[in-house]
Amino acid sequence: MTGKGDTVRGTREMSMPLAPDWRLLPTAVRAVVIVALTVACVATPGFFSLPNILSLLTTVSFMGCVAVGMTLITISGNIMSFSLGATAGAAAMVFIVAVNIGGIGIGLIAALAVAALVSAAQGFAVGWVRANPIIVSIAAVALIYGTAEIFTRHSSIYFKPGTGIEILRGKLGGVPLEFVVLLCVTAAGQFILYLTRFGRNLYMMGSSFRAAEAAGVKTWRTVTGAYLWAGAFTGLAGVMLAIRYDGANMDYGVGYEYDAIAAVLVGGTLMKGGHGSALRTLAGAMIIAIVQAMLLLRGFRQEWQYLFTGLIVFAVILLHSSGERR
Amino acid sequence: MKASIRNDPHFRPLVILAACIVLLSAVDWGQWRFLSAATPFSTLQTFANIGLVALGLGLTMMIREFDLSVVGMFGLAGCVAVMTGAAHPWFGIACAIAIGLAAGIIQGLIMVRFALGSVGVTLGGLLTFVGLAHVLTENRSVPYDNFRVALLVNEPFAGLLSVRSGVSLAIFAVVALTFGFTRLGRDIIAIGSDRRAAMIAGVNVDAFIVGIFAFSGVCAAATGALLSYSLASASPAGLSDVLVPAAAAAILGGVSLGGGSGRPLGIATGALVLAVLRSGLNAVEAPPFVNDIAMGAILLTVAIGDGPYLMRRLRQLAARERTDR
Amino acid sequence: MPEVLSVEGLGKSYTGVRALHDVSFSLGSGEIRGICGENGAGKSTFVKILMGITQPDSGSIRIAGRARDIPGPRQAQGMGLGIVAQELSLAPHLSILDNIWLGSAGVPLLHRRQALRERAQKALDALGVGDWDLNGRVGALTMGQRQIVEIARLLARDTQVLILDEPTATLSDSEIERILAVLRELKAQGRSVIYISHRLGEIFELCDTVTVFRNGECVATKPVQEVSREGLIELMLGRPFDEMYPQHHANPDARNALVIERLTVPGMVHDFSAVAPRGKILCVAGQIGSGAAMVTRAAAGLLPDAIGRLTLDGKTLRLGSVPHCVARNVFFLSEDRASEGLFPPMKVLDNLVATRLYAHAPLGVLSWRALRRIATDLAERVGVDRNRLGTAAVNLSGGNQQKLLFGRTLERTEPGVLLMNEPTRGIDVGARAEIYRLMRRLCDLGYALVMTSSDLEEVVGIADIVVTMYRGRTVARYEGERIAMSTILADITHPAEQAAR
Amino acid sequence: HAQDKSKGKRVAMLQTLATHPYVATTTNSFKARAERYGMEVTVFTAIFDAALQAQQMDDAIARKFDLIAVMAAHESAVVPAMARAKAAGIPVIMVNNTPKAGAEEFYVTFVGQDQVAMGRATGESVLKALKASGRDGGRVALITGALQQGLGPHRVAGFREAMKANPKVQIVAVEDGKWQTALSEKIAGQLYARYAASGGLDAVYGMADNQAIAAIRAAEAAGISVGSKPKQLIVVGSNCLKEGIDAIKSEKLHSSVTQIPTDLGVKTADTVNDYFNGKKLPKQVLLPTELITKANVARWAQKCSY
Ligand SMILES: Nc1ncnc2c1ncn2[C@@H]1O[C@H](COP(=O)(O)OP(=O)(O)OP(=O)(O)O)[C@@H](O)[C@H]1O
Ligand SMILES: Nc1ncnc2c1ncn2[C@@H]1O[C@H](COP(=O)(O)OP(=O)(O)OP(=O)(O)O)[C@@H](O)[C@H]1O
Ligand SMILES: [Mg+2]
Ligand SMILES: [Mg+2]
Repeated sequence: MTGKGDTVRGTREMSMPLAPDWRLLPTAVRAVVIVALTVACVATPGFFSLPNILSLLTTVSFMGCVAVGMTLITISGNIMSFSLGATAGAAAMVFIVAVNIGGIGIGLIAALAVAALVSAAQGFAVGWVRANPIIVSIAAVALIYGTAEIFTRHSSIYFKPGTGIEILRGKLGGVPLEFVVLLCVTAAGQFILYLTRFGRNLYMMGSSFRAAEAAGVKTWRTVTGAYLWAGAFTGLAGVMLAIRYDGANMDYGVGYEYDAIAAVLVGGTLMKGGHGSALRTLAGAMIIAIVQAMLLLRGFRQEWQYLFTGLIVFAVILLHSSGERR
Repeated sequence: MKASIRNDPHFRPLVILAACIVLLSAVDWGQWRFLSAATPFSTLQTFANIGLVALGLGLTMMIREFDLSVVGMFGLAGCVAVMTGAAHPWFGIACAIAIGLAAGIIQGLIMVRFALGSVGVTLGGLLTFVGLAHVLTENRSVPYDNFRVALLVNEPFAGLLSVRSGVSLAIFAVVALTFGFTRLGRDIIAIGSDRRAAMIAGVNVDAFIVGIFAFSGVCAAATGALLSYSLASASPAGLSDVLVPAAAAAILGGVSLGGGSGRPLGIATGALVLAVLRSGLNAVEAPPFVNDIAMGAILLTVAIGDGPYLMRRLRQLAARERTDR
Repeated sequence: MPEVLSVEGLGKSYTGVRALHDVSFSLGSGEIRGICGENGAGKSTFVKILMGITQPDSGSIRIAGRARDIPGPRQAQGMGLGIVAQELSLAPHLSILDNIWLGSAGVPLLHRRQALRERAQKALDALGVGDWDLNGRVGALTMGQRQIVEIARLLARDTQVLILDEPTATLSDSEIERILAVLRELKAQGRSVIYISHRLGEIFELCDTVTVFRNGECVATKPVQEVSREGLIELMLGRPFDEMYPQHHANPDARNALVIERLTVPGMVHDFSAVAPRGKILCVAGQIGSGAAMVTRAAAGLLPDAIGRLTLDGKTLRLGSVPHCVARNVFFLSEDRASEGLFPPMKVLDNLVATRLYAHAPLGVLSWRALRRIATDLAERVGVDRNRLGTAAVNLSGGNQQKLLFGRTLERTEPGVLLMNEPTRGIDVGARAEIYRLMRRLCDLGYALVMTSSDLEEVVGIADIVVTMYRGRTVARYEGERIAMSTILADITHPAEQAAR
Repeated sequence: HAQDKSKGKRVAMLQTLATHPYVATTTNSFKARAERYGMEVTVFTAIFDAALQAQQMDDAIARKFDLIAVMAAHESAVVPAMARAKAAGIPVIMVNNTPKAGAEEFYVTFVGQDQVAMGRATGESVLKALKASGRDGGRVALITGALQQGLGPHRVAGFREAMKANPKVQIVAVEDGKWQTALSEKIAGQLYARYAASGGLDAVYGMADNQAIAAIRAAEAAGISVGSKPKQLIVVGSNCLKEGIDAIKSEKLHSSVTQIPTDLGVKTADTVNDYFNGKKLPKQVLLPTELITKANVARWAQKCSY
């Protein structure tokens, strides 16, 4: 309920004695969550062991990149894209084909370009005629799968021997390369959102489309840009999947869009747009991954793991928003 | 006159439906695969899988919310029905519906009490319901041993209907009548069109939110339970992909995510479009990618045709062309 | 006068803001009570509590002598209360008829439409708009027309206590006249009215008594005969008030900045031509729906199907592209601040620099240092507290929000053009005077200002040049001494040549 | 001529997922072979949607195909539709996905592999490898395909059966990796962590080779040595995917088990042909289940690339 009635008095009442400062509440809630998580981690045997940390960091990276991309879409006021998972799969396949033809450089360019273009095309439809983002992305999923079926003739594809892809499978200072990429993607996302004109335009559009338009923001380019970056980040996730597992098919990336939107929400980015950040999403992705790891490590049976994950996501969303709103 | 037909919320879905039928008939001409006596029954069976879920989801979309949890409820209700309804099928259905109702009410109350958006809450609901289904079934598929019921719910009667599709159509009819002839329909449109306004005007918005999410839960639960009966099994992972077709059906049927538009009969037509496409493409033996691409193309066309800026952009292009010359 | 409504010790706080504090109030039957106060004084909060839209933290409400809890608008309706809220409360997708009966407690689940239709028609007749199509969608109506539907809703429902929160902010003078007449009629029938307005003229014309809110407190209640205009303003502001409209300065450099030739917006504006010189305020006056607001929108690039020729400082200004206009320092301030001006959840700082990112983003990368400096500067110049740069813009009062929007347009390398629709709508007297001063200061800097307004008092008070419009066509142009309320009113309501037909 | 009776017969092939390489290859080789027999094959794809598959079965019944070959998307959900087919007098042949026990009356025969035997073969391979590397007992973890129904539970059962031969070898964890690569890697890492403090795992069964590869990746990342030598973590897979074959060659993967779509497709077509020609069919037509190890990997390299 924001209308012109919802206004705080002008400059004069600054000296007015304030009620308890509720603005600190979200911070407090977050602190409590972080402390609780840390305690739970410490109390879980094996959590801080190398295998756990490494597998956690590696596998959160694929979905994490998609989630950071999703964040841009959410902030721009377009809720979510259902097509990012399929885009990741397609990028993985394109990457392998292109690497086999022209080497790693070409592969990278081709995969990222295809992912970015596929996504940007949706962004264009959403931005230029303001088509409904959810439907456009559902349509895109169907089109991507259909097209992939025609092109791939239903097969998995693999790297040829001798492409030298192995060098991309290492660690950097003990940290898995995938996680380094996720950190870079998060940094890039954060940079875009906070330090570029484009990023500011995204927030403006997300918080009020009409106001952004009246202020001279080129709205369709901004939306297209958001989808373009989301596609590129997702493409990177696809490339990493292909590299890590030595092959690809369209099943790669299935379901990532749900995981990604869960990470975005748990991070506290608002669904209605205009608010949020890439760092928050990174935090959200980590929280979900950590909780899942903890449940497995503590030997919970599979079905309880599912239930607890659900309840915890629920709880975090509730906590977040009640802190946010008060 | 012409304009009034075009403004009719059922106009577009009907046109799309007609177009699909004409196209499929043309493809099939002379081979009597699509144009066969079996197609209507088959179409209505598919309709029974998604129709009600689309209705529940569509109503939440009409009030500018989105119920992601239908997927979870669909699977959970199937498991509950199969596990409790072996001896007394009605009891199983009742249990499933009770769970759907309770889950919908709880989610609705959470949204209302804490002023939360529905995407977040129902995402939590979705994951929780899936988890619950896994716990209840101990991560196994459960067979439904009452084979007689399984065959009965799909038994054709009147050549066209089965119990499942009959139930769906009946519920659609009731909802459409309620929507059209009582205050409720207009109140729902008002809430979707401007929630604050509706509240100030005296509509009990909170009750509607809770009620509609409860209805959506019940729809998903009933569909899930009946489907599980008809397949004589339930799986915590779900037996059918339902969210995307349901959302697509609602949208094809004229519901917009912006709220305030759409009618139950429109949603029914939208679901029918999808069902005709599925059954029809199956019948004409189209390769699977044709199904995907046709569906994608239709949705994309609808989305772009619905785009509020479409006319403006076309005029801009026309103007630019004029000045360029 | 028997008391119909009374309130004791009402208090309400929002996060960090005390919106109401210990308010006591009572209303007699057949009384029209005006409520005045600055933006954010708590007027809307007060009436929202009466309607059950928000719940008070403390205090009690008695209706017709009985203590009542008001959990929601529906219950309030049952007690005979009805509101025209400050923000319209109509559903654009529904028909006029459905909107009139929307949420009415008197409509059962199953009902006969015919009876409702007749009662709705009567309400429209009373408001002089009996010729409207009850089945027409509200979304197709103008703001002013919608306001009338809202009032019709109250009439149709037989409300005993009518609460109107700035009902006339979007109406033209003739419409206002009609509404005031209807309210007087209702008073004669023994109903009571609570009337909130920033237009003091209406208060004096209509109300029996006036209550003044300041800082969430009820500071005075007086019969209107006992207060003067100045006295009332002083009560509202809590300090003496000197002058509303600042002095005109003769501007030596009155080059023509924006020249509009044969501007046409299909269906709305026909062949509009005018010249906006630097250092002056050009006011396009017209009723709501006359097309005046469309002229500024078109010039700002917001209407893609506008045609005509615009030149700025001799160079052509392309129609239909806002970025292009912004790049040439042509800015637009919307009448709809909440949804077309402000970025509500974003910080004041972000809002201030929204249109200047181009200049401070070499290669697209922002220089926050520069932006922060500029924002601080701008805040200073338009009079927004610089300590509030970090707060969300929604939390500012209406007046401060408007100042903030002005701020966006300042500090350019060269003075530009400002296109404003209803720049003081919903803004209290104090803030209004500050905004007029700000506009004059912009003139002194060499800006050309174009504004539209449906408040004739404002038009006469601030404009240097007035162009009147009626149904999309220009009626006349006045300058300096020739600007007079009566001729303008005649022009915009029923101009001579059109009346002749 | 015996084969003549197949000529002109209309066969419906209901497959699970057209985009899945294994499924697609099976279907394609089935189609090619069947068409050589003169049959007319129509393929339906259910995208792993049990409800859609039941629907397709009903459509096929309504259109009076001469025979329905079905890869069940869900073992019990397909049964009511099979019952309707039987009532309509249309024979059903189950392909690849093991039918539900107790539904024998509704299908003619099952063509595919004995999934329990596959699990058993893998288990035996683990026992042998443990012994060869000098370990008498050991701890084994299973990262499986979807456990709700279908192949996964059968293979687990077979694996458990094999373990009975040496009670000192324990199955310490059975985690559902849903056939997914990345998920399996995550689970593997967490399993290593869970058992690191108490001496680590001795063997991991990735139910499909892609999952086994994921387990290998996780181990390598965690600095756990993978292979068949003493103290090394033994990883076994099955399904003979190309990545599995490569890993066997590089001695990272100890063994895999054959599961060859071209053979399955051909065998299915032959069985259908036999049926039309009135041959008496057994209730199960099983394809051979063979263990692939370093020793015989060369033989399978060709067939396992699809
Ligand atoms: N929902 C809300 N959340 C937080 N603060 C609010 C809310 N609604 C009102 N306020 C604050 O309460 C105070 C009183 O607001 P109110 O809307 O009653 O003022 P008003 O007198 O009606 O002003 P105006 O003349 O601008 O309409 C303001 O400081 C406002 O910012
Ligand atoms: N805020 C601004 N400040 C400075 N220059 C700007 C600004 N906005 C736009 N421009 C510049 O003004 C010029 C015209 O922009 P405009 O959007 O009209 O171009 P356009 O061709 O219509 O683009 P589009 O195809 O996006 O509508 C461009 O060169 C642009 O870089
Ligand atoms: Mg107010
Ligand atoms: Mg442009």
